[in-house]
Amino acid sequence: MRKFSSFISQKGFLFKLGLFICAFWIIVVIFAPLIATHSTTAQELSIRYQQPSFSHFFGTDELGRDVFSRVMYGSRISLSAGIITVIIAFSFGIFFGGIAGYKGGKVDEVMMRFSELIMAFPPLILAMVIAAALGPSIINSVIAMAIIWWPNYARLMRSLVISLKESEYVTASRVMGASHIRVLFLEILPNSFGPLLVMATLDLGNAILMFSGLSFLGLGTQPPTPEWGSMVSDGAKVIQNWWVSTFPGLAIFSISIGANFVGDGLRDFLDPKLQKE
Amino acid sequence: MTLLKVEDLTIKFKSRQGVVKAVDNLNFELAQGSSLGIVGESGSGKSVTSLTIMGLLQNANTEITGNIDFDGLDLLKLSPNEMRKIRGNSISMIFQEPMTSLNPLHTCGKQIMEPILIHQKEVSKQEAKKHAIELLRMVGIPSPEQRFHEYPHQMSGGMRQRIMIAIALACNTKLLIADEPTTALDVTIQAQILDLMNSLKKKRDMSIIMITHDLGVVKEMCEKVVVMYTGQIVEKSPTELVFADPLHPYTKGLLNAIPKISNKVERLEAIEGTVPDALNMPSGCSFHPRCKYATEKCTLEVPTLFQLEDGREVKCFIYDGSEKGDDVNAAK
Amino acid sequence: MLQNNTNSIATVSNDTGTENILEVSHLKKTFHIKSPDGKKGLLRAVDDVSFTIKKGETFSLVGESGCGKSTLGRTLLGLYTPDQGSEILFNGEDITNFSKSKRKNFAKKAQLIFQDPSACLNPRRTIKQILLEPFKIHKIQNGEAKIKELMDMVGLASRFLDRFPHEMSGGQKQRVGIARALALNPELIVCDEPVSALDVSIQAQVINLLEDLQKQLNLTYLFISHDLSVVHHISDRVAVMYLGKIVELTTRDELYEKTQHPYTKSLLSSVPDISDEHREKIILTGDVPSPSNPPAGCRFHTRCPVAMDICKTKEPDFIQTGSKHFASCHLHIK
Amino acid sequence: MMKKISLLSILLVLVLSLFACSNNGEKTNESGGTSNTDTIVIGVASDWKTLDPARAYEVFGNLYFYATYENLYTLEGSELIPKPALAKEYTVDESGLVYTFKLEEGRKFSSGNAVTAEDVVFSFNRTINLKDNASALAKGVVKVEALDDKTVVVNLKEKDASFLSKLTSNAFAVVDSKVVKEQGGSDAEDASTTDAATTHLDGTSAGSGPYVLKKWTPNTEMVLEKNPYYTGTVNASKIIIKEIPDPNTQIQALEKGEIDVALSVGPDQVKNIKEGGNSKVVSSPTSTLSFLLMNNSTEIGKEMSDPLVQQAVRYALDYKGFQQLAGDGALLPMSFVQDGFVGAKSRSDNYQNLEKAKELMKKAGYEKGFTVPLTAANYDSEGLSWVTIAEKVKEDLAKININVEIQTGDIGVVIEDYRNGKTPFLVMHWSPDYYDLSNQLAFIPGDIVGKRANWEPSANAKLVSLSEQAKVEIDDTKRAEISGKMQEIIAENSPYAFLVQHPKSFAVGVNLEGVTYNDLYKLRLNELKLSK
Amino acid sequence: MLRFIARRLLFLLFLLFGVALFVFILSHLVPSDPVAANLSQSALNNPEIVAAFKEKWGLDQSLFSQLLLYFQHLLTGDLGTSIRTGRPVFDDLMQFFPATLELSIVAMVIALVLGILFGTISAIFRNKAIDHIIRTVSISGVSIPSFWFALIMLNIFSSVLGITPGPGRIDTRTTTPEGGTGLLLLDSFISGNFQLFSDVAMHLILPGTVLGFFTMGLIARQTRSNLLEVLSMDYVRTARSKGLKESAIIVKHAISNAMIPVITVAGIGFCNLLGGMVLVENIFAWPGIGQYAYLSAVSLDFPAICGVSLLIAFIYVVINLLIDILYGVIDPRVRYE
Repeated sequence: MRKFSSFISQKGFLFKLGLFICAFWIIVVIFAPLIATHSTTAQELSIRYQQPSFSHFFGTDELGRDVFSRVMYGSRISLSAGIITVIIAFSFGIFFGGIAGYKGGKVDEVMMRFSELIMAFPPLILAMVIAAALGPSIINSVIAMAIIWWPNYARLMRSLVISLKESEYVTASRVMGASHIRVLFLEILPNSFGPLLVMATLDLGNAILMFSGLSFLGLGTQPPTPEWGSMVSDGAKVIQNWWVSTFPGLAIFSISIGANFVGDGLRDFLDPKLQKE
Repeated sequence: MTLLKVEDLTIKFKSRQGVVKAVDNLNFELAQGSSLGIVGESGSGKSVTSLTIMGLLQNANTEITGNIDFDGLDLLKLSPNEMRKIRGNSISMIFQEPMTSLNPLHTCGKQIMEPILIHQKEVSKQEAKKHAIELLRMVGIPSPEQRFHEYPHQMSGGMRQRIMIAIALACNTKLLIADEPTTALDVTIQAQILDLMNSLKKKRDMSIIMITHDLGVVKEMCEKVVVMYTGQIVEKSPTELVFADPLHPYTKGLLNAIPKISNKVERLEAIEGTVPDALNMPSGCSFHPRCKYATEKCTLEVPTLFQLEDGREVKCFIYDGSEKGDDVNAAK
Repeated sequence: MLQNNTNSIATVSNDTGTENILEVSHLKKTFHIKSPDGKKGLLRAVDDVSFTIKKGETFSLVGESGCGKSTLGRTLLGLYTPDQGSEILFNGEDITNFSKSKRKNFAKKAQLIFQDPSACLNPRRTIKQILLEPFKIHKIQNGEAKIKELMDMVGLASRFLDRFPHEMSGGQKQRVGIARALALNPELIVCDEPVSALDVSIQAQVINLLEDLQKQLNLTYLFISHDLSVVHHISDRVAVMYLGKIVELTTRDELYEKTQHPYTKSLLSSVPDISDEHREKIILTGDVPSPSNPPAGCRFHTRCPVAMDICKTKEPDFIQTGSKHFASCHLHIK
Repeated sequence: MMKKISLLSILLVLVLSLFACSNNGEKTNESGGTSNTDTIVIGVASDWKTLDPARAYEVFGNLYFYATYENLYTLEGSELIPKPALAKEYTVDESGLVYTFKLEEGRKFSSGNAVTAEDVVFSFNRTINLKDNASALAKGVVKVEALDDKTVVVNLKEKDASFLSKLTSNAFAVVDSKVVKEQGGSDAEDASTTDAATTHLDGTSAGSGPYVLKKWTPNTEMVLEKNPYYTGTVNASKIIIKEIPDPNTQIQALEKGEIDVALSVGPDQVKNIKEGGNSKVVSSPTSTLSFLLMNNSTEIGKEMSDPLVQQAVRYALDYKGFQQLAGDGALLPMSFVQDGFVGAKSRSDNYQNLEKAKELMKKAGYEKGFTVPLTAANYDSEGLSWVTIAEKVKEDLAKININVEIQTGDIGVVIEDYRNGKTPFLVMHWSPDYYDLSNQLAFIPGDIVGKRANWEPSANAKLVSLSEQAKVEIDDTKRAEISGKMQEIIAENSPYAFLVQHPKSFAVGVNLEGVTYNDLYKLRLNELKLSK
Repeated sequence: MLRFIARRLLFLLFLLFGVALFVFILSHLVPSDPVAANLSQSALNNPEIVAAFKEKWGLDQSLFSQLLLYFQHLLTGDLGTSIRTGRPVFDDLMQFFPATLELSIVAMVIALVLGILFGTISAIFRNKAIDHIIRTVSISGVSIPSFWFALIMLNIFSSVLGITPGPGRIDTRTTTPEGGTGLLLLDSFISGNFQLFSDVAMHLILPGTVLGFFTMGLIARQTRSNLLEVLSMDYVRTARSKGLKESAIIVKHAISNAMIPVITVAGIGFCNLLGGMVLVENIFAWPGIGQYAYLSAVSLDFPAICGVSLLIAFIYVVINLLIDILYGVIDPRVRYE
């Protein structure tokens, strides 16, 4: 027991665990065709709702498809949707927040009020409306989520820019005659990357969660594409056949927790206040 | 009467990069009602010393050896609970940053009452409040009844340092440790605070350890001075003598490096080089790479603290009377 | 009031012989401040200040925190836009209405040295990248070679070039800061408390370095500090500021020997000095008032040991009180 | 802050102590609940929007209306043949256009008012003039008159073999005209703008059925209590209908004994009900028919508009598979007429023929196949998701090289394109508004569904003329013959592929008796009975 | 203070206007016609019925005049009528909102109590095993898909173990009492019906925990990092130098300071709770706003979506206002004069 506690109390254990989980899923994403034991779409009605067994590790679903293979392939959809969402929100957010923070004054006021307007919407409902309006598809869900998500980055970026633009090294750069663009992109941006990266990592988990939530509600991917959220939704109808929803649910949970562990670890690493022993 | 006696105090920090000796074999004593200045640059170990006396420096990566004898008690041997009863009661401390050293969410009055209520269980809240207002008046805060209910952010830096002093003196303080108490303050405010501390010291017959990098402050406040460099005492003597006739090359260098209003020099005499890295100490005397008088001996051997006839002590081979070997008493 | 001041400008700059590098008249800088509940207010950081700096001299600004000395220094460099009516002539040209390209050019001639050497260096860049920046901004070739020269000049070994700021000591970082300021061969350097964050032994090194460089490169310094001993050591002329205004301006020796303004007097007496000389201490009562709500009349009257009735109502003009001496105090107005 | 923390801890203690005390509370509650055989709790995921019989058309509508209102004619048991209810008998004149109904004596509304011919006239006219969903069923009614207190005469525009069937739906439920008028109800021409009784009817019923509505909270619950003036059998004096949207949750609640009927569940859920537990499965056929629509317009349907492709699709589908998915009791009708309707025929056992399908594809010039979008709403037919159907279709059609891309959407969004005839290929179902062949004639070219497939009347004149006959033919044998002919034609040549006729599977507590499922009204609530 | 509130209210108006406009534009971009979505198949074939429907809902007018009309109604406090339910949106919201609010509050209380407790323990025993366990639990909270968690919890606790009751707000064999605030816990407490009170409380525990789990994770995480930061502050050192016990330092000096950012997170968490109900209300058969929002969103019922969005935006502003006021209560530096 003591060994165990000293083992897990080693610094950064959770961070390492997170990295491990993320690495695991990245490998799965890349090698899904090799890992999968069956086709993700091949139906066999004679083996509907089979329990997990050696021929079907995670059992089979309503149409007799192999849940294991679908979960493995599902990682491709979930991860890429999450990553793309975060990238779009991140890019637009730092652009928007950077300008607002740097310009200040009325421009800032108007831009921030606008972002607050988006934030006042209940996120999931807004995403639902957007996804429902645009029609359900991966891309539309990603767009919907990015629309909800960017204000977070904009606000963080803005606060970083506001504090960094008063920093002495930025002043030094301006005294030397550096243009605003140079100051914003070469001095401020690289130094605000840490907190933004932490936020993005933590958000990756959230984005995957929300995407699966939208899919759960039937607004994400189109069948028969294997997607975790819609697989949970399929399985939810027949909870007694627990394997249909449990495994994709666990997959969402694990990738999300992995991203969160990594994000948390990064934050601890980047935050000097928390570093202090 | 000796109030505090520090003997062979050594403090080591263990980190991943290695073991650092923050304080190396420290010895000094302090009589009741007297004042001692500990002077040194950043990294000289002066703040670590003060925190150790307060018992605030305990964690797994710190190793403390030696004795700290305070009023007949060995502070290093006390249990945390016993130490807690001394802290804020007979030993108090004030800090460098009056802006951040007060809890922003509590009124000043409440923060002053706190040590009274902890250490003097018999005192009622009403009495404690009365006493706190009295303390506010004592540290020179105008309209104390009103200020009692104000928050730290409503006060200036000087006021806050006065509040800190009031907190420190709330109980029966015998020893006040002041860690750079005026460094963050403006000169005119610094003068006020130093003046206040001096008068309180006389009034309450308490001892003060003044930790500072500012020799001017020491000159105004202290009877004795300990000069520290890289965790070691390099010189220990009465204040007037340090300024009139500094012994150690480091002390000399420091005094020469400071611009003085009264006598203008064309060029300051700077101590060359930088303070060595704690993880990478030079061999021999730790000051030798920067010392004008360094000999080969200095690079090889570590000097001990030599006691001179007039009672001064200095850690430099110049004063070891090389002809007479180790006979310290005969030096100079 | 205005006429009076115009008058004093003429006199402040009457010292012929050497050329003025900087002429500042009626400089005002007001900040709009906002309290958390959205109440707006004005903070007059610099309030109608006029002075000149001659080529090659060290002109010091002394004052306590919040007196506006740093704001003044930064306004002179164009980091803040001064209020309407302010005039800052640099070599005869008004910098307050510079075009973009002129401003960029001005950057080559006037530079800044910062108080905190850790904060003024971008933590994500190596020393080399930091020193190359000015050359990149102004598209000057041959930066690498010039860097070596600069490092030499400030007494740093070139092995430091590949280090990051956090791998260096405070004194070394300040040398980097100085090197960067020198990179473009400036004429004027604003030194904003350049030594106050350094240890005593290092302080002297940096002061000596600054003095050497001044001689070597014929630099003009505007030296901003709260440390009267350092100012005494380094300056030719000194201006004392209190709550956004210059209260006394004169040569170094006059200031320390024939002090006129009561504020300067108390300031000087408050400095804990290590020399043996015994001086009488004037301990001021009370705190510095808030700059956003300065007292009426003479701003110092709330703390002044010799305040008179007139001080509470009438603001004293800034007038010439000696051959090279200017002060604003009712005691010295005849 | 101290105070806040202690406040929080008090709250925590409060919550924890609740755990303790409420456990006891629950036990007494439960015992109280089970002993009460007078109350029956039904779990549903209903689609009720309004409880005004002259407006409603929702699937679950008649579950409520049959409990609170009565019609002139009604359905009984699981049969779809109209039986007299409020009406004793009817006569029809030679033209087949004038129906005369004689009312039963002694029927009373829940208000105590007697049911009169005036009430019938008012109810019918109100339905017609409100111009709401229910009005569509009353389209053929020209005039309604009361000859005397107990005699009603209805004039139709044209002969309608299905009129009696239509009479069994809520559109013709008889309301208490006095009460409804008092509450602002109107049967005048301008009723669509002046009638204000719906709000009242959403909160209280005004009918002569076995129960009275005590309370309705949409999406939450409905409470029905016995109508004191009702003279027939009423077993449970109180019915509580709880909205439980998740079918799985319904099953769980049923197995815990919290509800007595889990009505809105599907075949896959009931399969998992534990044998020997306290619940049992009820299965019954329905008239819900799921089908694929292939648009006949070349512009919209593209490849799907080719009759050869349509026939290939019909041959390629694995009907047995659909039957399996739809659950026990699923039927495979030959085409558009469900089992239970006049002249209905079944699909031959070995209908699926991949070779033939491939041949047809080759003949049509699509040997290499093509890609087509298949629209499927997020909706289900008796527990079988349309999306699942679409996935199965995709798998089947892949075998003849048709690459199906599924597009899902909300039913409201999908149905719009469908109704405008804009979808090339989609999964739909047909659930009749009333139980007569006439209702199925919507599939004939040029009729409602036919138009949606852009199937013009000119495309098959024979079918059109057969359908005209079917509408007016009152003789059952002749009608069956016509029906059979139409089914055969549509099975081979139409823009539809009929998949499966769904069964209804749901679960009830083992001690519940009197459970007979009817496609129109689901359950007769007054027949339900809890045995000890 | 008044000035501050006035400013906030002004912003609220702007916000509500923006939300309404946004939803209006969005829902009219959609190629869906409420006529087709709401009339039966046979009714659609009858032009008279279609025309009557269009007239009733103002669908025969131009988009712009529909917008104008909508805003006119908004100004008089009329949120319009839901196309899907056919009832005034305001009535719908009043019916469904209390259930959601009650559940959110319970979830929030659970989240706050556990979150602060866990965060504090975690910070005190930093990098010890207990810290890692708590962090894993709290990170699980923010990582677990709520819809899946709800399913599993309901299955385990209600179906398999039978510890908690099944779906709904109250025992299925009883009916929801009428009137009152709609917050059943409060209503039953006031009326002294303790049988009902405990029934309602039991039904709240499982969904409350499932929903609160996410916010608990957020709060625990925030509490931990804030507390660590606060514990390194100078005033904590001052408190130590006074001779305070470590526990007293945490309770009296550290927690209150650490709570300031936690309040913000809790506020955001509460708004998220309200909006995030969509995913779990279905499973717990909770007759709340989430279900309503979901059904409105997928059927593109504009007045209802707009109503829900306005309600939540309104709560967002109110919560933010409360947070700001709470800041003032806790932190004397931000008191608004």
